[in-house]
Amino acid sequence: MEAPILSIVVFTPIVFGVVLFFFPAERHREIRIFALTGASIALALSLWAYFTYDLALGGYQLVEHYPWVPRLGISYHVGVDGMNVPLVLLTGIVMFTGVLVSWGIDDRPREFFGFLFILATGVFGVFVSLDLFQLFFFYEIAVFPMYLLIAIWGWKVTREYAAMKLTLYLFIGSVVALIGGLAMYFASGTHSFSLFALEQAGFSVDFQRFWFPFVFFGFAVLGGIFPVHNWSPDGHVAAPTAVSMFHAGVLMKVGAFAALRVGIMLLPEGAKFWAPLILGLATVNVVYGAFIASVQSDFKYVIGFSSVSHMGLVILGFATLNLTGITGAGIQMFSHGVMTALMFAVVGLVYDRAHTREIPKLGGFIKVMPLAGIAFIIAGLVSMGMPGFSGFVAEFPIFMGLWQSQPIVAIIAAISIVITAGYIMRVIGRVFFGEMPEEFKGHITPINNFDKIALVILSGILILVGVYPSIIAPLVESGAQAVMALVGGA
Amino acid sequence: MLTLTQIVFLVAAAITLLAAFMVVTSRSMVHAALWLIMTLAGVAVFFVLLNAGFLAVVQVAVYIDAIAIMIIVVVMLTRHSMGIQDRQKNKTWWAAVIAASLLFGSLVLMFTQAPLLGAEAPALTMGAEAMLEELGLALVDVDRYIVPFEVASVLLLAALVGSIIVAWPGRKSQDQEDES
Amino acid sequence: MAFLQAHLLTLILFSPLAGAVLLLLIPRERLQAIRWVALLVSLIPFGLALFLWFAYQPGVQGYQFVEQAIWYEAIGSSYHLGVDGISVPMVLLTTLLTPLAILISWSIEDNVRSYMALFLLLETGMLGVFMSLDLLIFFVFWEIGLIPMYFLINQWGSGNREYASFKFLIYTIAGSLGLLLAIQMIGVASGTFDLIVITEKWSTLNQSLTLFGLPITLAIGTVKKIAFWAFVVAFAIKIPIWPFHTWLPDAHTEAPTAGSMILAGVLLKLGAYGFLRLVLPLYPVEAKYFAGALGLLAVLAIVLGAFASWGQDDFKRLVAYSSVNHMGFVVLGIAAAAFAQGTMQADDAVLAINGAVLQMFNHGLSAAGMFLLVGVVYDRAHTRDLNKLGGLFPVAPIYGGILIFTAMASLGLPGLNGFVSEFLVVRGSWPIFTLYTALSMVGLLITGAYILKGLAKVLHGPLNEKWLGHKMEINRREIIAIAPLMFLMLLIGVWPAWILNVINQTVKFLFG
Amino acid sequence: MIPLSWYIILGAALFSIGIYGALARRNALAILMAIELMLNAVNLNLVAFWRYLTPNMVAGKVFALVVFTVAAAEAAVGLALIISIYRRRHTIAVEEIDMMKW
Amino acid sequence: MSIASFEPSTLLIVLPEILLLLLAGIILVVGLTSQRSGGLLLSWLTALGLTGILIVTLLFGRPGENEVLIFGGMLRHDWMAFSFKVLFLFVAAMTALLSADVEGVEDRGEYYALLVVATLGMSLMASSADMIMLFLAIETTSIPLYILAGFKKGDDKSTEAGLKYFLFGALTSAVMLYGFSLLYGFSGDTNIYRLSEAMHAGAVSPWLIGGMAVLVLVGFSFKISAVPFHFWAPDVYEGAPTPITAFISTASKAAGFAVLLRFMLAVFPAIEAEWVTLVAIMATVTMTVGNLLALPQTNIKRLLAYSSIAHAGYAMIGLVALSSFGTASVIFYLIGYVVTNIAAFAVVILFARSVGSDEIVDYAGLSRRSPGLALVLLVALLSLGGMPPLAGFVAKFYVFAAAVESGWIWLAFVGVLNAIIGLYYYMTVLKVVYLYRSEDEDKPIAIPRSYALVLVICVIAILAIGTLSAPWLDWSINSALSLF
Repeated sequence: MEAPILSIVVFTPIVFGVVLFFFPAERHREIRIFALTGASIALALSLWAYFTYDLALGGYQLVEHYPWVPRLGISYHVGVDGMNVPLVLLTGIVMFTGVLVSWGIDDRPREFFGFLFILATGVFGVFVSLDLFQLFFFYEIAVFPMYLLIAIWGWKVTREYAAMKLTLYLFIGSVVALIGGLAMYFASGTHSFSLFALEQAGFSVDFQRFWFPFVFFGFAVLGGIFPVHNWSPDGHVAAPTAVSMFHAGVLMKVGAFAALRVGIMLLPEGAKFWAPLILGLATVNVVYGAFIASVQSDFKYVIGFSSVSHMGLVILGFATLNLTGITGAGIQMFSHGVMTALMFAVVGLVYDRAHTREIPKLGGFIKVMPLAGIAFIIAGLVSMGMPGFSGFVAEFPIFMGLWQSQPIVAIIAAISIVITAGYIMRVIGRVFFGEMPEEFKGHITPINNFDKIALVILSGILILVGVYPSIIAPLVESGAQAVMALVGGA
Repeated sequence: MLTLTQIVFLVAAAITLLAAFMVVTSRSMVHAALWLIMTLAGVAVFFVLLNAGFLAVVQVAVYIDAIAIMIIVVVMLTRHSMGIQDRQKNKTWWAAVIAASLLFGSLVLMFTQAPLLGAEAPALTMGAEAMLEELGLALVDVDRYIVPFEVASVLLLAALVGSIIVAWPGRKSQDQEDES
Repeated sequence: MAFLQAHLLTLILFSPLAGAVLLLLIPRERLQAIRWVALLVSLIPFGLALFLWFAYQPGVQGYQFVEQAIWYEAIGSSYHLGVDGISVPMVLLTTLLTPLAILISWSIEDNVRSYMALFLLLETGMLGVFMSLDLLIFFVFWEIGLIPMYFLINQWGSGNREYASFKFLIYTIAGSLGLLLAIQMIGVASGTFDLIVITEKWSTLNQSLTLFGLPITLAIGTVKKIAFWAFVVAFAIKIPIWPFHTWLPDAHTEAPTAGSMILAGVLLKLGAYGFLRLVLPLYPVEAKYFAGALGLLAVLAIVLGAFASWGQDDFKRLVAYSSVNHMGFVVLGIAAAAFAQGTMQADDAVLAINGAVLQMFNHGLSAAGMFLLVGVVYDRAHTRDLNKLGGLFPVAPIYGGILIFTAMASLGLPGLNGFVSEFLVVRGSWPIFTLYTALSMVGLLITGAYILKGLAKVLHGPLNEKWLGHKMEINRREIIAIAPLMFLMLLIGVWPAWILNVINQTVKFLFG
Repeated sequence: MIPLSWYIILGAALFSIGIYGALARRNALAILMAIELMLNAVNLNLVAFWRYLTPNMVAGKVFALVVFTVAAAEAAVGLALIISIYRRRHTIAVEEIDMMKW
Repeated sequence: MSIASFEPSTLLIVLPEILLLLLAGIILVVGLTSQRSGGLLLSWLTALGLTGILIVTLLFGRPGENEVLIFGGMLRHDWMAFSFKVLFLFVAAMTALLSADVEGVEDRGEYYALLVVATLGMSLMASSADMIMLFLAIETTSIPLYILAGFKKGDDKSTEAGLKYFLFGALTSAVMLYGFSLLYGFSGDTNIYRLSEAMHAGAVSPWLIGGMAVLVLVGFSFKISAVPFHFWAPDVYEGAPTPITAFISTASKAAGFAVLLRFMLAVFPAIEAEWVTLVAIMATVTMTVGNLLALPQTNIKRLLAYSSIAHAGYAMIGLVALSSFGTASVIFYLIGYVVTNIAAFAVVILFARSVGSDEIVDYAGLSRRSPGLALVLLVALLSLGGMPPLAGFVAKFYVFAAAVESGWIWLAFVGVLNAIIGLYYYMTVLKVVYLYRSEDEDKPIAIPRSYALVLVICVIAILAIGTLSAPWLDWSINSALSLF
């Protein structure tokens, strides 16, 4: 009997989160240390899962399978393959670094970390689910704590609105997908929620075409697909730093991943039928997102819209329905997760000190926080798809995939690269370079060591993947092959 | 050609319905209560016509003697509330008219679908006393109606206790009343 | 030694990067240590490049010092390096200019550590382009070079640096966009990014093929034309060919001296190198088809660049436009070769390409030298306005001598390097594009005019009273920095065979 | 003889009158009385059905008895509640018993 | 279905009811003899007594393999009845604990005795198999509840609630009763399991059956507070003593559903398609109206009232599915809903007990004032909103699953869209609790032991049902199967 690694990964956060609630509220230090311990365990085990995944063996590994509701064929079934194991790792990383950058939270840290950890459990759970019901179960768990985290600890100006908007959007999406999931369950006649069983159910083409949009778009809401993306920038902006990191870094991937895992993999014929529409929408995401990002004056909104733009690339990758594109999308999920976490971490550090995010009011921050500046530049380069960083490694196959399916989309989407370069450089130039406004001089404290560790970890990963893509690409490719096995030839 | 019983029926029906109509339209609550007694008595007549003499007795004993009287008492108690000059119908009474008419119409329409309504009453196989005895036995038979019988008594008891509690001026409410 | 042989290119490529990382470990306040470490580190690739130069066997066809390693299997890309006679001089040029640029940057006081690290990073990027034998890797390094340059201009540049750097960035990124897409298309169609494989496959791709399942309904010829132009535009911006040159004066003018040196010395060559390495081999037919247009652009660059240069009042801008002018010759050579390759005039084509490659090298030397010298005067006078300078010769005779020497090299004075390469280009192009070549020779006259104008305005005429008390003379460090350049200018001018031999062997093989 | 339908229609009429009263009256007592009318209609139905359809079973009569009982209980409780509210508010008009909005 | 004749062992089946009666008597006596401050004693006595009966039921009340009709067909001994009995006893025990020191209630002995009698009525509602019995059971439940709702004689709102509840209840039950009388008339029987045979025979026109079904539905709809017979709910919920509100909103509603399920499935198969459509429409309207009207509420009890209306709508979806799984999903839904709603009301009671307000604005700062209580409210409201890993999520999931299974896709969509509206106003409350500050943040809210017990039990139950739903589902399916 192997150790149930994945279960431990999934449940460590929630157990720690629940235990946190029993801490005396005023013991902030102990609470933080305890939270960090939990995050470390999750990170360590997700690393373990990542690096013990045996590529030669392929398929799903570290599988655990227990009956849950046998009457309905619901089971607790977890496992990782090449597609989701990077996402598990990503979650571990973001969780760990998220805790590090949240060290300074003084308002009810107990509740903060508690909710954050419940969220983490939801995210882990979705990524490793091999059972449709279980996937929904964890999906919803992941959605709600977000509301509280944003509403309570968020930016005072928009937090209520943003949190509500976000939660409702995501909830709408998920329940719509849920109905689709139920339809699949009953139509399959297998009497099982197992994803494997549903993959083999052989749904009729009409059925797939009818239900695909419900399932795919239901989940893709969380992936930020146009035109239901606008919860996302608002949410990002209103959220506290660690939550933005989690949100853009991991949660949006949950949506995209679920759209792939449930939408495309279970309803491949539907995916083929609807692919042109998805390509179209995602192209809008990519270009329009970048364009909107470039006209923002709020630092965080820039990053928020850039997430919309980049998640569009993920969806584009999925919609290519070919091996290269999906591989790229898989890598992009990981890469964008780390990148955007890093960006939001830096934005948070700046905001904590400047108390404004208006780009014109900032300047010269690299002098007081050089590491943060460099980290942001690295993240910015990733975001531009600059070679040598993970963004390039991810986006390149996506575009290659597009060439194979829709060359015109590739060309249009590529425009975003220039726009991205423009706004990223503008932001870097304005915020980190240039003259520091008088009112900040002498008031800006350097960043602390926890922040530094977090930034170094995140930027290190971005560079590592960028210079040595083979650390992740073969894994994701094997996962994409599994997808292709279901979707059939390109 | 109408038989005697039919004439009795029609007369009783006319009186009963008229009385019922007065119950729901009369401006004075006292009058309404009296009309109610009239209606109840009318119904008792039908019970007799239907060979359910015992039920007619119960109707008179329970309804007229107990319920109606209680209502009159309460009417007296609360007479300061609404006088004859007060509006007795609410603003949407016309809707109630429509609702009631529609209900009646559809009920009659429903009944036209039921052929057995034209049935004649079969002859009774038992005499009135036998029937009463049968009823009594049924109520205490474990394989028939003992449970409803027992539950009904519980219900009555509970209602009684409850009514007393509610109707009795509470200690606190009295205090408050004194204050105000 | 075996290791050195086997991994020479990797060592050259990554030693600057390693040096950059090393620099970051030094405390930021220790400026002197940082400068020295940076200089020493930059000498390592130079040493290795010298080794490479001598170890390179000109007579052998194909790529040498080839290395290949797994990089990105999922999309069929590998870490594939190798050099031939076109890239070796470029590697040498790059590794030579970097230490010089660092040396000239001694006067930088602000954030020295980042500055030096960026320079070394830039070197890695440029070297990577010259060494890559994989399209994807080529693109990776192509883009990597961009970012350090951007920050160098943006952070250490002069007044209008933000505008200039932004313009530089957007132009180049927009240019590489087409390149990126075209590379992707080629990659998809070929299933690999390996340059050697692609060169064989792609150029012979004809109508009968189904284009590897690409859902493109366009004719293969059209597709290739589009891809061709995507490449051309990307490289043309980098070179820059008129009318894509407008970023260049701004970038040059605002960049710090060392930045301008590298920019003019090496970065511009990347575009020309791209033409030689990718466009001509991959699109021989299209290149031939459009060669006339390209040649016209080259002539326009030469003539208009020269005129523009003449019209400048800013010394640095003057030198910057001269780059447009000089790079025009490179393009002219390439265009001529493109038109003529594989025809009866192949010999002329080889000649023209030889000239173009040598011109790349030479311009690297002279432009770097010119910018260095502009930097020297700016350092002292804090102005680059030609009207405010003047009569410096008596005040700074050594400087004046060096400036005249370098300007003459740039002008194409026989006996110095510029003459050799421009002559080769003109000689090679003449039979092919006679009219264009003739026009470009008119351009040469104007070249002489603006160079002399610059010299006159700086060195001669009445001395501006302002500079009387100033120490205008060039210092020792700067002399050390320019000395190798002057040496090479002279060397090539009098004995070009040592380098032409290397170039010629490869060019013959490729375009003969 | 009297057909069953006469009774049933009579019951329906009585019931409808009761409904009207329950819906239209403002006075809680009047509503209570209307409800009693409805219960009487029910009883009329029950007994009539018993007599015409299942005279040999007691079910109908037992049902009617149960209705009596319940009617009594309801009346008691209802009147008690009316008294209770009258004591507090001095009104039994349902429209005025509206501290809480509907 | 044959009716088993009486044996002494049959008494064991109704042992819970007998014990309830006994308990009511004991409470009355104790209440009369104890002092005015005997509230706590009575509360624990009732709760323990009910718990004891719950255990007895679990031990001896289990139905056998086959369903049996007992006592001359008055009652049916099946899983359905058993499950609901257990549920009612549980809720009653919780309510008793929550009533420990509810303000404004005098005559505590009678209070608890009526509570027990209402419970008795409910358990009979769940097992009644005869219209006579059913009517009596409904009234035995309702009449004590009318009184309990108006039990705070010193409180205007409470008396008003009592009267309104009574008037609505009496009216709708009269309509239902009229329907019963017609059913009896046109089938010649009062046993609901034989009614259907008569209906099946084709002797009765579908129009007639439909009419009777509508009349009967009126009464049931009142019990489950389905639109358009929901008007009483908000006022009664607001005015009644809060523990009674909790009781009405949970046990009484569940009892209504027990009757609804049993009656509709047993009696009207002949017009299945029609009444299902009717119920589907009612479910839609109920959910939508409930949720939309909940949005503007400022009083937490009224909010919960409208939410409880909406929940009736969700549960009706399972009935519409008209399958054993659908029925099971209704039962499961009720189980989940009941424990959740009790938790919510427990918080409301505790809050009002310390602060004296039911206004949502006053909940500001609760999360700082009493983090534990805030957390329970969070759990409860999220469960109501249908968030995992809480009971409400699984419950909704099963209900929607049942709808999809039976092809009621649009209804499922209506359901999920409503769930979103629901989530919105639950979040609005949570926002106040967690986000807003108040001046009283440093004053913690006292949580006496009996209340704490309820909170703990309910939260554990919410989590247990939400995460380990299999046993509960099995139970529900067993119950549902006993109706088919």
